[in-house]
Amino acid sequence: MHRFANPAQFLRLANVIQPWALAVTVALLALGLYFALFASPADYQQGETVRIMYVHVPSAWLALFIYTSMAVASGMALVWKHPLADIIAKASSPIGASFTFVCLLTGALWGKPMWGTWWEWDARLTAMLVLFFLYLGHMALLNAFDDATRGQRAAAVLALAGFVNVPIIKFSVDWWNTLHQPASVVKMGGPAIHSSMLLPLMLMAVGFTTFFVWLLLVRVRTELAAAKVRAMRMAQVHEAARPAGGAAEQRGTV
Amino acid sequence: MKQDSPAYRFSGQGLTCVRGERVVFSGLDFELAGGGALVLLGPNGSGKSSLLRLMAGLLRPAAGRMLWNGAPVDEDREAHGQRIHYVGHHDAVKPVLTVAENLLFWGRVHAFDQSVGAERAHRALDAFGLAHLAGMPGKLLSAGQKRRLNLARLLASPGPVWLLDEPTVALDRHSVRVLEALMAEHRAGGGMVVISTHLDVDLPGAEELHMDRFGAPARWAEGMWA
Amino acid sequence: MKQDSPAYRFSGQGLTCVRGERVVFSGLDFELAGGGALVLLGPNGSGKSSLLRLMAGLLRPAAGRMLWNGAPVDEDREAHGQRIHYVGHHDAVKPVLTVAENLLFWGRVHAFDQSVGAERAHRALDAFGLAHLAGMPGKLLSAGQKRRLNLARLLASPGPVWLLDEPTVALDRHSVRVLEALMAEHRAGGGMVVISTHLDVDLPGAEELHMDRFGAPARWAEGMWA
Amino acid sequence: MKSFLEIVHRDLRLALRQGSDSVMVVTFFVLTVVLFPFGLGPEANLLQRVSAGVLWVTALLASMLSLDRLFQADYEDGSLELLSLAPMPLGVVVLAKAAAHWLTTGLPLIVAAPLLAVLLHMDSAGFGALVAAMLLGTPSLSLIGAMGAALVLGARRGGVLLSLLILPLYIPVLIFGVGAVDAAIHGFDPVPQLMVLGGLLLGALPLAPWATAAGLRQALE
Amino acid sequence: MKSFLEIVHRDLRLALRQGSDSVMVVTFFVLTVVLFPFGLGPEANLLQRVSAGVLWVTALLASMLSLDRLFQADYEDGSLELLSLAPMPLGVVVLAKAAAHWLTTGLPLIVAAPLLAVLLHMDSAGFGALVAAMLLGTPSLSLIGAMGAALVLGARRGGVLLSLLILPLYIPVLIFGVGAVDAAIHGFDPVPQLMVLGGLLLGALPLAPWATAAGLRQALE
Amino acid sequence: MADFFHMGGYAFYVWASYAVTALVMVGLVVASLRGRRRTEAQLRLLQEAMPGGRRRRGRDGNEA
Ligand code: HEM
Ligand SMILES: Nc1ncnc2c1ncn2[C@@H]1O[C@H](COP(=O)(O)OP(=O)(O)OP(=O)(O)O)[C@@H](O)[C@H]1O
Ligand SMILES: Nc1ncnc2c1ncn2[C@@H]1O[C@H](COP(=O)(O)OP(=O)(O)OP(=O)(O)O)[C@@H](O)[C@H]1O
Ligand SMILES: [Mg+2]
Ligand SMILES: [Mg+2]
Repeated sequence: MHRFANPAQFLRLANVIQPWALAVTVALLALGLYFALFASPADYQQGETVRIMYVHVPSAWLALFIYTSMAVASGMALVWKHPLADIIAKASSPIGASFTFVCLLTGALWGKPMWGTWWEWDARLTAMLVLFFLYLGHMALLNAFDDATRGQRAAAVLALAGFVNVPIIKFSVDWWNTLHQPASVVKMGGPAIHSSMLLPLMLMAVGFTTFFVWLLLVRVRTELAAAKVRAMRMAQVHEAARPAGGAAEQRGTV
Repeated sequence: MKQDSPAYRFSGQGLTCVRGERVVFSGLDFELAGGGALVLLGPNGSGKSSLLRLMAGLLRPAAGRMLWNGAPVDEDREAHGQRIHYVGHHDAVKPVLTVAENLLFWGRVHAFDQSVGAERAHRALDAFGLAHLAGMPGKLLSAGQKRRLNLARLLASPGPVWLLDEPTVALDRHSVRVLEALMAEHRAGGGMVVISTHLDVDLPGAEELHMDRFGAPARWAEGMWA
Repeated sequence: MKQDSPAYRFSGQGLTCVRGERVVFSGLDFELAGGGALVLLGPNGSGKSSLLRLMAGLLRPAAGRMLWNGAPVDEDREAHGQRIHYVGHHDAVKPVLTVAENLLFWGRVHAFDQSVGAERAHRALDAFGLAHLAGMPGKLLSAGQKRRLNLARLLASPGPVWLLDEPTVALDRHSVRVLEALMAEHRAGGGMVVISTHLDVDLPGAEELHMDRFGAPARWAEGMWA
Repeated sequence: MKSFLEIVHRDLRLALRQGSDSVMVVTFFVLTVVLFPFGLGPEANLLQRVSAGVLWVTALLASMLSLDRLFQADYEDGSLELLSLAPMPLGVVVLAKAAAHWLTTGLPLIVAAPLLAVLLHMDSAGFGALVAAMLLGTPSLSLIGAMGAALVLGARRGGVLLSLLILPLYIPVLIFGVGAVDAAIHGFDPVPQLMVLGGLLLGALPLAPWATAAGLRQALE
Repeated sequence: MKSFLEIVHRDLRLALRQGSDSVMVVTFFVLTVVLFPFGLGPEANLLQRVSAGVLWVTALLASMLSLDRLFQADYEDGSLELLSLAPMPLGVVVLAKAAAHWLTTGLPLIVAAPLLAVLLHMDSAGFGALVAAMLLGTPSLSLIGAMGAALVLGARRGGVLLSLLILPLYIPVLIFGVGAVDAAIHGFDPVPQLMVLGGLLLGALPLAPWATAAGLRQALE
Repeated sequence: MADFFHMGGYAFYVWASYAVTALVMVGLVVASLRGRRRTEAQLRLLQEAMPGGRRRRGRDGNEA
């Protein structure tokens, strides 16, 4: 369990993964964009607007995926007090919030031509908005304390409690009857979508995910360095706590 | 103040405390028997308060264990809660409750299976010279009076282990003397006392624990990943 | 630390203090001249803090008056505010501001018509051994360091009257000695010091005021109607 | 159990002595509800349609207003430390404090709600469902809120942060609370919605104190 | 004046360093507005009619929530004592703190309001009046709220129910704020309502700091 | 080509979606890289100030 607890070991692993993740991301996104914008047909119902799907759906999936992995990391952080898990959760939430935001905005941009409205208080849309708030709450809670570990613990509890929202988003289209599209890719009995659209969608989705991996590694590295900065500052203060009079003076205090 | 069973033993082995992201102390052992006393000494930030909180069960040790009569303390936190009296930096005095109400509440919560009579609480107030203030609301107390009210909890309900974090702050000289006498009486009855202080407190036969010996000032980065 | 006019006189006559329907002290007189010092002594609740707050202008006397060079103090509260430096139980250190920012803010607010240079603030920090922590956020300071930062205000902007309520709490011995030296220097420059304490603080030639002489301990119910 | 009652008793006494909290909550509730007719215009028809929603949303906000000080005072003056050391599970302490909170804020709201419903021209068929739904729903609000209050303990902007955290979690109570009242008004059976509210309460009753206790332990470390 | 700016500057710096204060208030604002569609149902028509009222009630709540601790931190760490001893009128200190508060929370609310108006399907004719009314109204809210915050601090020392007197003071701001927006939506001239809001602000500007200062003195006794 | 940019009349919606996505992704990258640069600069400063800090640096494998 604690094999990667040592940052040196983790960083060695990260050093291997990071360049690959970046290369794969660039390749997949380039290929995906080509298919999404040039080499795929317009939908017979939705016309050219269907191209919004290639950014809307991957960001929606990624937002859900990131929250799920954040909840898992938080659970590990709470149970095993694993510092790396805390750091991963902390590094994830801004990325998750960003992609939730992208999903909301592209959804709105799609909704105007398709449904004739930017926004509707539909179950999935609202649940997605709640997810956005959960991300924001997570970030706010992390930064709301003078003591970094205190914020991490509180945020971990929140991440776990908020996880109920993820299945609600996923299944809201089935549980309530809504404006929003039901699942057409990830569902029982295989995808109900033409392969000419499925290909760019999958390219983009995988590309987004590797992008997330790469960015996460960058941010985890930053957090590791920041933890060390905090520790060194603390040590500095601690050192300075001994007065100029010297150690002998201190012991005399008794 | 007589303790029914004077054969208590309270000990800790290889205790490590991590706060924030820093190792405050590590490899600390202590051993206390009924009638014993331990004085925690050391400069600011050396971990005296942290050790007391560890003993109380407010903090968990990152490593090591604490035993009560040989049995691990964290197996039964409630029993441990009933054994100890913790006096920290804050006085836990509610401004709108009277002095007597404040004390009675803590007495009842702490000794929930025994009835803490108003009479016992009154004697506790008397010992600290607060009896004439019994009907006064907490918000009107001075710093030293609040501290004395907080200390009166020690007498309002029984508990063999007293954990006192700088209890003499804000006390006048007379009250310090009263506290010393009460600690002596408590120990004579088989209780034990752990106390942190920067001042001279008279505790005959007490063991001293110099916290700075267990410090780990240079181990900042690794501490987190220990 | 030189005061421009050493001929200050600060006095109180027949001061009575009522707090929470109770007379804390009454008929208290004091008289301080430039270079003088007053040590407030007395048991808990005898009114040391109350007298200091009265002198600062945070409390109003129920009876009696305070004079500055013969003129009533409450005629011009702002001028009085600029003359005094009050150090109470709380340290007024903002956790997110750096040590230097904390000090500079108070210096500027206190001496609003004079420019308090960063240099003067730096010297104040230096006097209390905090200069190398100038860029550190307040939240990382230990209790003793916070207290020293609070005391550094005394030097960051001029003010002839220092009102210090138990300033040695949380200070280690070295810092107490630094404070003693600074008080001596301040008095040599014509300033005055009023200090409350339960401990021994070295203040040569200081007058002692035993607060319990003015107390009215039994009169807390009737006090209000006196 | 004796300790539980002791804590409830103390908290009630504190609330009564320092006044304000429950009075403020009810005042806020009344004020906001009274205000709505100003915003909507006095048409009885329109008011009637929004009445259930307005009452519930306002009740939600009102109970949230008083939450951020739930543990704060005890935390700051050191009482919480001592309570966590008391010889009883911390979950019981939490439950006692949540119960006291509900008694001082939830209960007055329930008493006030039917009166305000009249002001909003709510169909009297909905009154029973309203009271029943609030009886089942407001304890959940107190319990969930306690969890949020424990999480933000010691945070710098507790009040706002707290609302950010718990409002998303309040949404189910809101939906089914409004649903029950609307069902009753339109002549349907409100029992299914009430059952869901009861289920939420039954779920919150063990889970929230547990999570709250965990949050408090972290705060005291 | 120099001290005034010094305090505003410090408070802004504190707000910025402690991170996302304004973000949090805005999030709360958005979140509460989001609650209403849940309570009322998603019909655009209905939402549109309540939008002005909902926005104002929520803005009031957001400012109230963030204000109630306006002096708390300074009171607890002893800064308030020192500020009250500073060589300047306490009213100026109050004004400076209220100004800093408004800059960090009131202003972001005004920026967010039109966006939320879109969410609630408000008629775009009302947008101008909404922003104007909030520009005039939110400073009054900050000033009145500061008074309440001071009284709450002082209440620990006695006059508890005083804080209750504050709530009704918000009502005029709300009524005229909603009135201005509704007038604009229905094609009337919102200027008279805006004038009243301006008048309220002019009245609050000298009176509230004075009363607040008195409350703070009481708290510090 | 013009057809392509026209997107069957939905140019604004389609291109705005892609623009938003690109903007957010680039923003994330920039913010993350800048954060890393800043923190590592701080760390270097502190390590230079603290004797013994440098020795440890290599072992933690911080530079990458
Ligand atoms: C702000 C508005 C919107 C939001 C918040 C939103 C949110 C989401 C979410 C969270 C998913 C992923 C669901 C899952 O993984 O099961 C999704 C998928 C999808 N959305 Fe949206 N959406 C919005 C608007 C739209 C619009 C206007 C359309 C098209 C008319 C649309 C079409 C789709 C499609 C086709 C999928 C893929 C479904 C699947 O294959 O599983 N969305 N959306
Ligand atoms: N709540 C906390 N969170 C994180 N770290 C803390 C916390 N409280 C104290 N520390 C750190 O733990 C270390 C030990 O602190 P502790 O309070 O135990 O010292 P102490 O010996 O009691 O000092 P003092 O004489 O000042 O009371 C300090 O370096 C401090 O920085
Ligand atoms: N805020 C207050 N409101 C009302 N009465 C108070 C208040 N604070 C203190 N008192 C009362 O005033 C009296 C004097 O208190 P004061 O704090 O001045 O004493 P002190 O001499 O400083 O004591 P200590 O040594 O404990 O600090 C006390 O008896 C107390 O009951
Ligand atoms: Mg300590
Ligand atoms: Mg005192």
